[in-house]
Amino acid sequence: MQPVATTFFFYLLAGLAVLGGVLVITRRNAVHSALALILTLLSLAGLYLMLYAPFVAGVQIILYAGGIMVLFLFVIMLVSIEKSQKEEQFNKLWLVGLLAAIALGGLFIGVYVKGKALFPEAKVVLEEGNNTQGIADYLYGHYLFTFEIASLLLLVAIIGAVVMAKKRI
Amino acid sequence: MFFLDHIWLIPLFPAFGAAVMFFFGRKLQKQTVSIVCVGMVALSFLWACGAVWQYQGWAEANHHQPFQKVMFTWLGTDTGHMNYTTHDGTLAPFQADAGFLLDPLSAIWLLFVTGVGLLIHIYSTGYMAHEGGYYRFFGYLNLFMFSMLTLIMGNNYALMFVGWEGVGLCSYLLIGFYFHRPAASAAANKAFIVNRIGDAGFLLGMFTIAWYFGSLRYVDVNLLARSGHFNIGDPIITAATLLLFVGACGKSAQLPLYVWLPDAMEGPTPVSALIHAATMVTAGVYMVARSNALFVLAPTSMKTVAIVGALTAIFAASIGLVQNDIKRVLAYSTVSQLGYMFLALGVGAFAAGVFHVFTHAFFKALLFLGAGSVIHAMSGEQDMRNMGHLAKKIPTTYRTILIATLAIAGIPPFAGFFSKDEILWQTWSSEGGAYRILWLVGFITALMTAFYMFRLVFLTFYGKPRMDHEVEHHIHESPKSMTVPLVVLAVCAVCAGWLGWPHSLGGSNRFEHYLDPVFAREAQVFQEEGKEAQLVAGEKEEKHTNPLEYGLMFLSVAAAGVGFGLARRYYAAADKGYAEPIEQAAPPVYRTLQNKYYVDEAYDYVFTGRRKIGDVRLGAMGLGEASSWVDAKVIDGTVNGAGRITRLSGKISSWWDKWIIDGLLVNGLALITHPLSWFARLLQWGLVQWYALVMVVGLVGFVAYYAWR
Amino acid sequence: MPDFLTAYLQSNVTPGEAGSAFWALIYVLIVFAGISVAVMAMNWLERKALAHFQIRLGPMRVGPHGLLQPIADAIKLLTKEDIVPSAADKFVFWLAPLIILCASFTTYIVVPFGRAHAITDLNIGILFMLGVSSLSVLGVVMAGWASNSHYPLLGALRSSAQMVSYEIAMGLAVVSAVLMTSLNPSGTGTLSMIGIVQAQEAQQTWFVFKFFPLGFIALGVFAIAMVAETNRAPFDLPEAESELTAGFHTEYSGLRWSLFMLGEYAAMIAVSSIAVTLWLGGWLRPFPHWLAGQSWDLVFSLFPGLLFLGLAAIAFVGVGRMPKHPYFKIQTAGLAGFGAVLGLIGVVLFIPPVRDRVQDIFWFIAKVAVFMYLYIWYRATFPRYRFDQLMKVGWKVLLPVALGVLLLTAVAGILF
Amino acid sequence: MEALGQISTLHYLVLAAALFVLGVIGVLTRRNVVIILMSIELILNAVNLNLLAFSRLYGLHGQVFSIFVITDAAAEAAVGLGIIIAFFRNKETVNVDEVDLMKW
Repeated sequence: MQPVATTFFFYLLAGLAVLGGVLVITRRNAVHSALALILTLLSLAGLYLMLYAPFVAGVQIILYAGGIMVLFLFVIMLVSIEKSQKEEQFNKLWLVGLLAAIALGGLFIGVYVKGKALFPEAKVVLEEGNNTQGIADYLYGHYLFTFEIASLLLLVAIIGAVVMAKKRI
Repeated sequence: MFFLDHIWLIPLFPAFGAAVMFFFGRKLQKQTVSIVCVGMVALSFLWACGAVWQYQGWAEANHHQPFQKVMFTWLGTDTGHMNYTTHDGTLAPFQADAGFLLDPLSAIWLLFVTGVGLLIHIYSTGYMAHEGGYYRFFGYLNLFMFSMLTLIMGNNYALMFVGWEGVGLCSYLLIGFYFHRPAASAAANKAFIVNRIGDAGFLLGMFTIAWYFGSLRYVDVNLLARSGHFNIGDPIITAATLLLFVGACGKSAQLPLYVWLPDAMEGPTPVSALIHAATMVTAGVYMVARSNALFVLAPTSMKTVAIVGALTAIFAASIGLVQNDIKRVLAYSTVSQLGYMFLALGVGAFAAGVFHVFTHAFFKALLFLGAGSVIHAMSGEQDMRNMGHLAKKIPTTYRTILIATLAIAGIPPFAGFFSKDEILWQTWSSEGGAYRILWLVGFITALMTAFYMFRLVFLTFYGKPRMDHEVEHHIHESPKSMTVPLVVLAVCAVCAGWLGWPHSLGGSNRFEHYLDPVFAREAQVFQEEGKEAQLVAGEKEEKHTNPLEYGLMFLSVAAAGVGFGLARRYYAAADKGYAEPIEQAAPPVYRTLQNKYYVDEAYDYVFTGRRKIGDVRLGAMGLGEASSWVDAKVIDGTVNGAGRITRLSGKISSWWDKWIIDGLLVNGLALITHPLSWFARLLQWGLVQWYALVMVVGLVGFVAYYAWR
Repeated sequence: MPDFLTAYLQSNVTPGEAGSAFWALIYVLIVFAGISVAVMAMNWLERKALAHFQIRLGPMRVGPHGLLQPIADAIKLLTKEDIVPSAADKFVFWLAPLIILCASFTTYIVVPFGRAHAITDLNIGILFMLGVSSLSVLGVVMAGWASNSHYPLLGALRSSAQMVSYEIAMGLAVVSAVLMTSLNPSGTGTLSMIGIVQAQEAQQTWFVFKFFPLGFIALGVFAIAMVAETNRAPFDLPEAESELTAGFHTEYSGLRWSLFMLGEYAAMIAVSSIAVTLWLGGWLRPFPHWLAGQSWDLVFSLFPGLLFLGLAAIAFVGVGRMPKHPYFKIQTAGLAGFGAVLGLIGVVLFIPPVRDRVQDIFWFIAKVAVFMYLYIWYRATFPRYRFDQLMKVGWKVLLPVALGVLLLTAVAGILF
Repeated sequence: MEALGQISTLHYLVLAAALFVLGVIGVLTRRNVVIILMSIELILNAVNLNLLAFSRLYGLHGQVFSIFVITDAAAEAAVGLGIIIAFFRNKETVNVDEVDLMKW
């Protein structure tokens, strides 16, 4: 279906995403940071829908918001946060870091503005109804090897996580 | 053939009883304990009777071969992995079976061990009824039965050694049964340690046999020994037999290793009767008899056995003359009688020795059990000086002890007469004048035996009562469970000797004929080779039926009579503070005898190291201490001196290494490098976020460069 | 304007497909109200059914046979004092029930009550449902953490571990059903909820009977996992009264607590509708091919009206059995009125256009109702699992079984 | 609304850049490891947004890649959180600048 009120929703969701991002890096309490990150992720999922990527949006919700962030919350509850709340939140290099990152951002904007002409104006027609099937075709066809490697990565990650987190092997 | 085929069950019955006691004994009732343990021994006895009975039939059909039942190979393999080289360079597999052998010799032992053992078990249920550790006692007794049966039924020396050690262990455990008494525990240790000397001899002898004959089985060894390949007087066989005899000395309490047996009387009286009189101490005799084929090949060993036996007999008997403890008198009597047995073996009268073992088992067990009954009646009093006038009060005990005394003193027709007379006659009739001296020794011993045994009877049952009033009031006859075995043993003590009624008195000496398959073949060998031999037992007797034998017989009976007369004269009316005749006649002799010739003290000085002069320890231990001092002061001092010099040089070298090499050359360089490397350190600061920052700065730089190039 | 309204009603598409924001809004309101009423009815039904399981009467005082009990409960909860623990994280404490509620209700966007009776038909429908329902874990964790209390935290940890674990088995079971949708000549399956039901219609079988027993096992795995997913007995460890007082919502009371309840029951209905859609043919009536034809269609389309008439009859029988004492006059009248309303609805349902349009919804709801009754039945029957047993069942039984079913389904799909 | 104009790819790119920079700032300045990990997630999402924005121009490849990126994020979160738990168990802290055993 055709997205409605694109401009409004873009600015709404973009604003929420940036707000969430800012909250992530400024909150003292890690749980609040995580919740802010969830806000960002959900806003991005909305933006993905607007970009004709419903499958990625669904995966974003089920995997990021429903899976990874629960893991984060879990770990935050395991490591006591009272102590770290009272400590200094930013390291001694924070000013340098901030400046460097802002320089990077400025650089990005500059590059985009400079290279704006390089993007094709015509958009590809993305069949929304066949989105999942299209991704599946690529995943199990063109990117099959990559897909297998990704599964291997997940296996290694499972083993690694167990080895790291277990008290005694 | 059922019993014969399952002969292996005979030792396993008491083993089962012992196992039950070991695992569950603590929780069982006394009655259950009695039923299990006595029942197991009774089963063994019945099984043994059945097996011996069936063996008769089997032997008739098989040329009087020994019956063997091999269960499995216990030590060694059939694969040749455990071969060893014998003296002539051939390989022999090291193999010891868990196998059982039944022939007339082991049959006799089997019967009287299980029989007397059963009676003593029954007796113990009465004697131990009020003691603590009831299940422990019966568990040990059953374990002893198992070990003893293994010893006599094994078909090789290794299995015999298992039983040998097993009975040693049980002896230790039972002597120390009252382990809270220091004397008992010391006696147990003494028995165990002294036996260890003998066991070492046995082991060496066993190894020698294995090395020389290539096998440990009796059958193989006997076959080789009788094959005629070996000369009489073969030095190796002499050595082997002497070593075996050392083992026998230890187990059967011969000079000089007899010292443990009198002390072993610290154990409960049934134990003294079973282990230290009737069965275990005859293991040495059994072993020598079992090795007869070897011993006849070594005349030197035979002489040694005979002389040691005779000396032990008179030595122990003389000590027994003056002992006052009723059990000690019997203990020395046992040592003395064992000496008789070895005397018989030593002069080649194997059958006579075995016969004496057989009769002795009954009357000595009876004496000990009777003594136990007396002690029971006297509320634990063992000193004969405090007894007297008991004949009327405990009549059954009195009568049975009297029968046993008559038997041991050699009064016809009691059992001891036949066996002892046989030994003395065989000694007299052996070749050579020296053996006549041995006969004289035996004769004097018989006189002494009669004297001290009747002394025991008179002091205990006649004369005036010398005990406390309190004790006198409590005297009572023992319960049925104790008296019935006494009566049964008394009947045996009368009748057992009739099995060996000699030809000279119109008998047929069935006992010796029964043993012919084991011993007679030796006689054959000697006769055929025509060599000078000290015996030709079976044949000789029939030839020498001459008046001299009757004379000797009369002499020994007369000696018994003289002993009786002397004892009656001095002790029949003994009252408190009665006089010892020997003390009055020759006080130094009395003191020497009273102190057992100071043998224990001598051992203390020479071996145990318990005696000191000043700070210097005497004897073998003293020698050890001296060499220890030399080792500690001289040798170690030298070593330590060398060590100190090394340490000093090490310190110097270490100082050089630390300050010059490390300090100046290594650390010095590092100290210079440290400030110089500050810039390089910025790249590897150890702070992760610093790395990220560097990355971002680099990224900015690169992107900027490529964007606005 | 009437044209605008009737034009949509005569079409056979969902409001989303029609692009009609107005009808979408109407549908959203209807669904929201319907679910709320269903939750209340469910609440009453659960109490009554449990009571009868346990040989007692249950609520009897408020209204005839306690029919008005849910309303009384709602008024009580709404007027209760709203307590927030002083040490709680206020914002998160406030946010948690809302997240659960939103997550539960958002899933209804794609639930197909009928061919035309879904708010919209998303291409990724089933994925969307799983994803959104998995967001309720966040609400549970937040509630547990924000309460700043021991029992809620433990309950939240248990709950999140349990839900994350069972989500995997659940997802695998769902995938095996989705795999079945691709068994058509074109070879492409679908994730769309409506598409799945249509695939069952096209293949002339409900997926529960497809490749018997594979579909049945997959439904079994899903049915177990969905009970765990909604924290209901026998997997109600996060709310185990005897161990954790009330689990993650111990510190909640009043309105917020009722939001949790609402969310829980809404989630139960949502997962049950997933099961019905995926395996039990969604809105399809029983035996559409065996008992085919115009007359059978008519007979089956009479069911909804008959049901309501039956309910009305029960109500009137109840009226007849009411005590004749004057005290019960109002109650008797009320019950009679209730019966009259039910009868009226039944009569309306016989009107042909309404009848045609509503029978899909009826069959869907009937199937869901079976699952709802099963929920109550489980709760009355099964003892609670221990936590390690729960994890063992999830990881060592359901996961391998679901994986095996998926593989076998793929093999069967290739072979047949 | 229309004053802001049609939303073009550049809008998405700028939004992605903003999120990326926020993530980088978080990584560079925060001491709490958990928040640093979350910032990394932010960076990954910015990348995803970029990929999807470009997939609007060049076809489905970008979407496929974003799936891979999400997979990667899941793996990274699992291992990273495992490391954090091990780290916390050993040092009782979650501050990244206290991990200095390798520092001389």
